[in-house]
Amino acid sequence: MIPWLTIAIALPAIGAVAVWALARAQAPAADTAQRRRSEAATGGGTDTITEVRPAGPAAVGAENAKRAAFGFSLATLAVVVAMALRFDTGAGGLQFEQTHEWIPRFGVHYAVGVDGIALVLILLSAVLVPLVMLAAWREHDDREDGGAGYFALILALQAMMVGVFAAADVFLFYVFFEAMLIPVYFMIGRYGRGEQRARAAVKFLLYSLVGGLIMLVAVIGVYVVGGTFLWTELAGPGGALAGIETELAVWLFLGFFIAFAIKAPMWPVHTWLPDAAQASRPGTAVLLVGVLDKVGTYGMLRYCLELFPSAVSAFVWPVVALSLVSIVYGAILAIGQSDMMRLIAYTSVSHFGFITLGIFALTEQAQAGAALYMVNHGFATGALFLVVGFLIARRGSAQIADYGGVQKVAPQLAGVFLVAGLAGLALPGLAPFVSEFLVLVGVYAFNPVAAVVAVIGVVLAALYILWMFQRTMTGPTPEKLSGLKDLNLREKWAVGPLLALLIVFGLYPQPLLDAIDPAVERTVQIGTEDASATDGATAEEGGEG
Amino acid sequence: MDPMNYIVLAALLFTIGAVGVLVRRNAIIVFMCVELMLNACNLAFVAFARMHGDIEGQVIAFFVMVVAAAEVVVGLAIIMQIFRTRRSASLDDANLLKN
Amino acid sequence: MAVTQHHAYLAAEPAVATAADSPVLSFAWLLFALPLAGAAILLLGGRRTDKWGHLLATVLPIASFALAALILFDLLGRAGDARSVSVPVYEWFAVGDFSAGVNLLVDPLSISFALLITFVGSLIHVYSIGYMAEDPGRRRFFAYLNLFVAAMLVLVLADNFVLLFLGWEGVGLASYLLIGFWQYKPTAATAAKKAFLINRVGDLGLLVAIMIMFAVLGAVSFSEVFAAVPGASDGILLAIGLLLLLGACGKSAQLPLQAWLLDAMEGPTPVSALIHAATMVTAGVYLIVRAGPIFEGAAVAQTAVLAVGAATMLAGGIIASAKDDIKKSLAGSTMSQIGMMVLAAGLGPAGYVAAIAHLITHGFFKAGLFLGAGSVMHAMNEGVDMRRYGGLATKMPITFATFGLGYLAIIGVPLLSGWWTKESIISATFGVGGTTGLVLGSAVIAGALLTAFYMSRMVFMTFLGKPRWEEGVHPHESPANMTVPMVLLAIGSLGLGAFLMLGDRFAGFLAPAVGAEVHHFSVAHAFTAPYGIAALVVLVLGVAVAWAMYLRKPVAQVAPKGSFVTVAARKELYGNEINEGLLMRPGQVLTKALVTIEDKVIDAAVNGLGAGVRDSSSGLGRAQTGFARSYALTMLFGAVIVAATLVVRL
Amino acid sequence: MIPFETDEGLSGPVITSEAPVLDWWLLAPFLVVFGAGVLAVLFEAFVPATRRRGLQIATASLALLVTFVLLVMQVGTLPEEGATLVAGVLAVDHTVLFFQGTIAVLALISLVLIAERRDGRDAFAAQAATVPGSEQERAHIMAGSQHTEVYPLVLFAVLGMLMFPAANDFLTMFIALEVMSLPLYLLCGLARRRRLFSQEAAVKYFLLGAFSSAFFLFGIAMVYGYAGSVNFAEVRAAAETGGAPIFEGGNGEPLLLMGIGLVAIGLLFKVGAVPFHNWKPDVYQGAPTPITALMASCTLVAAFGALLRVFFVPFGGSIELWEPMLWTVAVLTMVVAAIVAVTQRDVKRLLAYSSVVHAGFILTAVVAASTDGLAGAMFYLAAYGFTTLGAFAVITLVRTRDGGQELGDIDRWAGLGRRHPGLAGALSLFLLAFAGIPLTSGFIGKFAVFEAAVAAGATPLVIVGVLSSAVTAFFYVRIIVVMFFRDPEEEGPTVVPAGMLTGGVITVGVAATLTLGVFPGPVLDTLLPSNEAGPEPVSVMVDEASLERTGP
Repeated sequence: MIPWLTIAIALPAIGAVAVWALARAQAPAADTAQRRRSEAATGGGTDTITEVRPAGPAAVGAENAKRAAFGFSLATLAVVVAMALRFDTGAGGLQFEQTHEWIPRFGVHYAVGVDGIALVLILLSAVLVPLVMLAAWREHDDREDGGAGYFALILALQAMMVGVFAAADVFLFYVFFEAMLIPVYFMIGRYGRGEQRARAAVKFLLYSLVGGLIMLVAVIGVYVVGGTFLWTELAGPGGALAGIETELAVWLFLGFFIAFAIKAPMWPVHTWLPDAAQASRPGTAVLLVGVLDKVGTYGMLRYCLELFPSAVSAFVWPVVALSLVSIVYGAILAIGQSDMMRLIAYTSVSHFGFITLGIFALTEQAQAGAALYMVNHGFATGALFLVVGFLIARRGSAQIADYGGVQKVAPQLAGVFLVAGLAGLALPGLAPFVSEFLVLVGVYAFNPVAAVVAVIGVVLAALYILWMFQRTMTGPTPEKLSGLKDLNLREKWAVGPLLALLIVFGLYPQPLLDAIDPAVERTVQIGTEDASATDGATAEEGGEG
Repeated sequence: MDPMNYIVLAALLFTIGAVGVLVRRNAIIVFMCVELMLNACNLAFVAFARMHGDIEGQVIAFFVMVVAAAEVVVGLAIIMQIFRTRRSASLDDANLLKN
Repeated sequence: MAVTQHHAYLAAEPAVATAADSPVLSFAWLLFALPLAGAAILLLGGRRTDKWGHLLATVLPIASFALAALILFDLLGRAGDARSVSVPVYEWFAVGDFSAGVNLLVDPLSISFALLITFVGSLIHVYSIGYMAEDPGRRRFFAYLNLFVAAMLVLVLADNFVLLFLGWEGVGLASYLLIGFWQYKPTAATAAKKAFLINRVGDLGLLVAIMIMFAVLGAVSFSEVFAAVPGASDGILLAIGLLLLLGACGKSAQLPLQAWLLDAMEGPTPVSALIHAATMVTAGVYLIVRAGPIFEGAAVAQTAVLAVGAATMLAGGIIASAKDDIKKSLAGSTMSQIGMMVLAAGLGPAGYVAAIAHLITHGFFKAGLFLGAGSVMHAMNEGVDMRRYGGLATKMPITFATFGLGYLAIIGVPLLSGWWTKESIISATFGVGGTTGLVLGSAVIAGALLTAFYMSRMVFMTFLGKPRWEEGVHPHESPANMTVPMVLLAIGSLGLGAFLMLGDRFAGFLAPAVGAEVHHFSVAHAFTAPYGIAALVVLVLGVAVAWAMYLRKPVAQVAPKGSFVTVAARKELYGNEINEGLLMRPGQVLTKALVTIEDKVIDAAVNGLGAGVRDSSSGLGRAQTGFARSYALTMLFGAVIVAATLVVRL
Repeated sequence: MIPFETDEGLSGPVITSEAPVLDWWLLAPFLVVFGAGVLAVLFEAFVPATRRRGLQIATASLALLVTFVLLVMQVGTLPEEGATLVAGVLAVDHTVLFFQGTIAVLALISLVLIAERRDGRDAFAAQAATVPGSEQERAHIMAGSQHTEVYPLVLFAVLGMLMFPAANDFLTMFIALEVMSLPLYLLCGLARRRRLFSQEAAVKYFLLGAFSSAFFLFGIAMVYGYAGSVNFAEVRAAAETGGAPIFEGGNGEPLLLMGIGLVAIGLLFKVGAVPFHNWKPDVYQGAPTPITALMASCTLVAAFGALLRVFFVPFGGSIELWEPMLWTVAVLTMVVAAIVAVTQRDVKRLLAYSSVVHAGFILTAVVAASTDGLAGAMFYLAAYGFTTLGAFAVITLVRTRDGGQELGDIDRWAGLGRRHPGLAGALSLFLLAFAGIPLTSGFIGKFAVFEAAVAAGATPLVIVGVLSSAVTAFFYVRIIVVMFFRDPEEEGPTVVPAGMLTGGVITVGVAATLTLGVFPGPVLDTLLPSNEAGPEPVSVMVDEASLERTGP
């Protein structure tokens, strides 16, 4: 049988190297003057940057490199889709499994395998990467490497994204989990926007490293206690960790959870995200918020819940509380932002609140909704970031105040922005509604009050999205924007597929749910048998709704 | 008399040496203090050899003397060198290297 | 058990329509699919469709109307209690024991709405061809209109609350897009956002209601939910009822969520006619009637419905009486009329038929009135101030005639559409009996009085009296494609009521579906019964007062100061001020506060950590003095530590 | 030994006519290096100055190469349980061989850096005897004279390093220590540029080193007093029976404690653990960079080899005595060094502090006092050695504008990554390895030592470890920020082209860092000791069975 996952990891990895080599081979050293100029421009300069066609051999080299990168990303997408088509939605466990010894001394294996949730997340990343590349095609034209390096980093990141979701070995997961930081770190720090980008990159890296290192202790703990890293041998009632006493389980759970909460990002350890998003290229932000942060919520499901079931009940209420805070707090702060990238970042804090809430409500609808939410949020927020990216590409600014009345001069851009925004506020008919609805329904069954508090987030969502839209797209068009160009073909291709997916999965999400459901049934059982106390409570709480 | 006294004496010498290292500025003297410490060790070795009725300790003492001699050679070379550049053997003058 | 038995489709699970069973019904999904396709084609097609887009967009609702008519005949061909047919299309999403399907429920209630929506909708489309002829965004406008029709049809055809919610928010979106159609006007953009937000608040109620239904009643489809009602606790039913009411208030601009409707008049007039008069705003009434079993199971919820309805009815009337902006005045009237319907619906089985009947007739004459207003505004260079109108009757005869008919219908001149339905509402209210009946009845009478007054005022100020036109205004009659729909609607205002009510035709058709009681409507009784007479008296009274104030003496071109009541009414009874004071300002404060906390506390803590490390770093770094002897001292200190840790046993 | 008799009945070994059996085969590595050193000295005396350099380099590198080959060959022949040499003065087993092999390789690589020349000038003073800035100095520089004594010195230092972890009694270990240190003291003072710094470094290193070795020696004396012997096996045996016969009821424990403590001080000084670390930043900064590289890699390996040996073999029976002490030192080392490093601006000082922190991490493995800990430490040392050599190799290339002395000030490295992506990329890789990012050798090393510590129940220590390594990440990352994210300055550094030698070193560093990071399996499984209880070893690096711990 074909090692699908390995191919999906190797392909972009090879691509990254190839692209990097190609770029280095063809790009001659650029003179300082040009670099200066590029800095001025990329450093959030206000001069309009619209479709600058680069000149000279450097550009040619970069162009080929970028084409190659795009090709690799498409190939990866093809592989992943082919794999998804062979996925058996009936089976509950991991599929496409592969296990090879890696570091025998520590019982470390190269073990990969996916269940439904991992599969859809891999799909998500595979879909987003090519689109991000399209959107970023001209972003770095005024750099000496024409952005080829950026594309190589994206490919490297993709390999790790696939790996982190595919890993069926805790050690392997950790390796990808940490290694992922490096490409993103360079994507923000080197290819980012604005003066603060270095600071933001460091903040992002250290924040994540602290989490990761704490997790390292837990990972070691898992090995010392369980004697293996193989997820399949650790998890489950018959697993190596099944018998451990609750207190130990709680500590290990905590070790993993802190790392995931920072990644997620969860209030109050979310403060790296707004800075990172603001300093990121929109493409980077798409991958960062759309996929990377999902590793946090995915980890909570796959590792916290499934490895330490006995600890779950101790965490349900604290996490639910934090999630509710995240939902409302994120939404309100989004309302208070003046920079669109920051605004979207805060909306994500709110949305991730929904996801974690759904995970820890421990009901089937809630967890399925949460899993689906991870994908939908990727598409919706991805689209939003890309559109803001188009604005930045035109005016070099993400400040709401710099825009207004865009709809008149660029109706298509405004329309796309609106659809993406409506997805963001979970309008029925668009994908996010289904997930948000499922989460809410499931959470209500878990605890009515929590659900009602969460619903507040739904109203606030309408406010922050529509207000941003009103301030940027409607009203009289200021003079400086009169020349604003509407979407070009490349941009349409970059964002179009996302909108299509949002609508398709809004009207027919069942395929995704069918894939997710078996995995969820597994985790929910874990929840119910150990959080039975809380479930009992919800039963009659549901009664007095 | 109780050989243990020799040990106490050795400890005393060692301490004196150590204190000397701390309080004296002149590199040569500091170095001499270190030598004193080494010799304190020798005394201890010999005394213990006596107590154990065993020869090894005495042999060790000889080895230590040789090593000490070697140390002197190297040490004086280095100290001489810095003395010639700085025209002073004071340790405290040499602190270019610090945070 | 009262609730179930008279719900035909509960008694026996509805026959699932199949092609064999009924080819027409199995295509029911085309009802909304057609206009949806239209919207898609126009939006994605881009400028290519500019030429013929609006025509296509007009044809599709007409096609839907035709289909609806066919379906109606199909239903009429069935036994009275077999007219509720569920048409499954496909499973939308399902997890575990939760399942939401795109399944349609075709029954007298939904089909009545479908007919109203498609018929009025089609007329509005036709009218808009003329009205928007000059507008550069015409294609977009028609796309949105189609989108609205589709969403509205989904709303009324859904057989479960989740799909209903889809339509519910869909019409909200369409309304948002159309109110803000002239988005370059900041007022329009703001109004649109306001409408959407307030609707969201209402939707929140609906959403939570659905959660409770699933969590407690274990289902979201009408049939299963209502089947579970008898077993549900009163608390649950009350909660669901109130939450549904909240939703209804949002969509139907009932107190306390009424504030958006008048601002919504920023939208093009056809929009006001279709969405904010005839159809969308009546969705609340539909919801209450549809969810009848729940309200019938929760007396308190029903009382709340009555209270909301009555209050809004009067408030709307008062506002309408003071506004000089013709559209806003009409909007106030809409509030008032819908309040009346809600009130009727709140009466339970006794009022359902009356409520829906009035809803339908109102759909006709109010749409007609709005189109008339639009035509007038067209003539007056988009001026909306009635104080600068006057004497238009001669200049625009057709408009005057159609508007007049609508006017007579709404104030309830006997034998016109409005009279029949209003009479049946009045009789239903009094039918409750006791003080309740008396209070509600008199409230409706009062509503009728207000209606008579403000509508007469409007007609007098607009069409009669001396012209008070602004400079350079040369009124003229509107083109045919605008007048024809007005005429058709006028015909409706003229005869629809009689058609529905004579021989209890509509009651007999609708009752089994919604479990309404059928009250025989006797014309004689309507003229002889005390409430009937009272209605006629207030009608005359209202007209007379209006005549005295706005026709006998000339109308001031600028509004006089007026009593505090007038002022309050002009300010929409301070609805916006209340919202601002209660929600907006506190919200702004909260936002500012949290932003500060974020920067000064949470993020500061993180950055502080880094700074702390750096400080302690330079602090500890000072130990590296560069003096060899101090290093030796450190080593000695280390020796002490070593000794200590060796000797001291933990 | 000399026969010796007195009336007091002071007894020595009986006179024997036959010499002790010498296992030349196992002694070969030592003898080769020693012989080469002696030879080199003779060259200094008899070969004309012009031809010395090439000859010396050839001899030294050849010697180290041969040594390494011999060591590798011995791996095959040496019995599983190891062997003692020269009447039990030295002991060799696979673990020791690993240490020696590592030292040999790292020394060979450092030798490359030492031999590197830029326009005819290496990193060492033309004539150390001349006063800096004086006429004679200039004359010597013009004459292009140079200190080829460097090579014999290095060889002797390496000899000491090879003996250090192989020593089987305290005396030998002390001698090894001195043989290793004395040449290094001198080498530190031989920098060509910034000679005052260099000389100061030498003085500090020498005096503090002598000071610490005095402690070490006094410790030995105490141990001797306690056990009546300095042989590791006998010390251990004594510790198990409560001390030498003269102490009835084991009341000699105070001596043992003092012994452990003072010996520990001597060794902790060599590994540079806090608070015995102050010499490291100054010396690393002042010494010629190739020598710094030698010390940072080889010396550290040797010192830890000795440390592990001492605490596992002679003191291996009294773990609970020294464990709290090493706990404390480890915590201090990791926390203090990490924090202090944050504000360092000179790259060499920074790496000095970083090496202190790494020493702290390795100490956690020592505290674990288990075979896993031993193996972890060994892997860590090897991995760190290669990475740090690469890092220092890069540093030798970054010079001031005039192409003169090295430019240590990190803040002036702005934009290096733009102009020299390859070089900066390599350095970044090394830094990430230091920070312990996965897919680099640093991560595996960290994992190995922390895993051992947790398994031994030292989880709190590990938590301190990860937190401090988060702090260290901060300053490693800062360098990357400066190199890649800042715009180049006009008067930024120049980068002298990496010749074949330095380039080679960097390449090796990169290769090792990645290979050990991605495929550590072979090393971990075949070269390092594992729990499979083999035959009882002869008082060499011990295995689980002979490590007695009464609970953590």
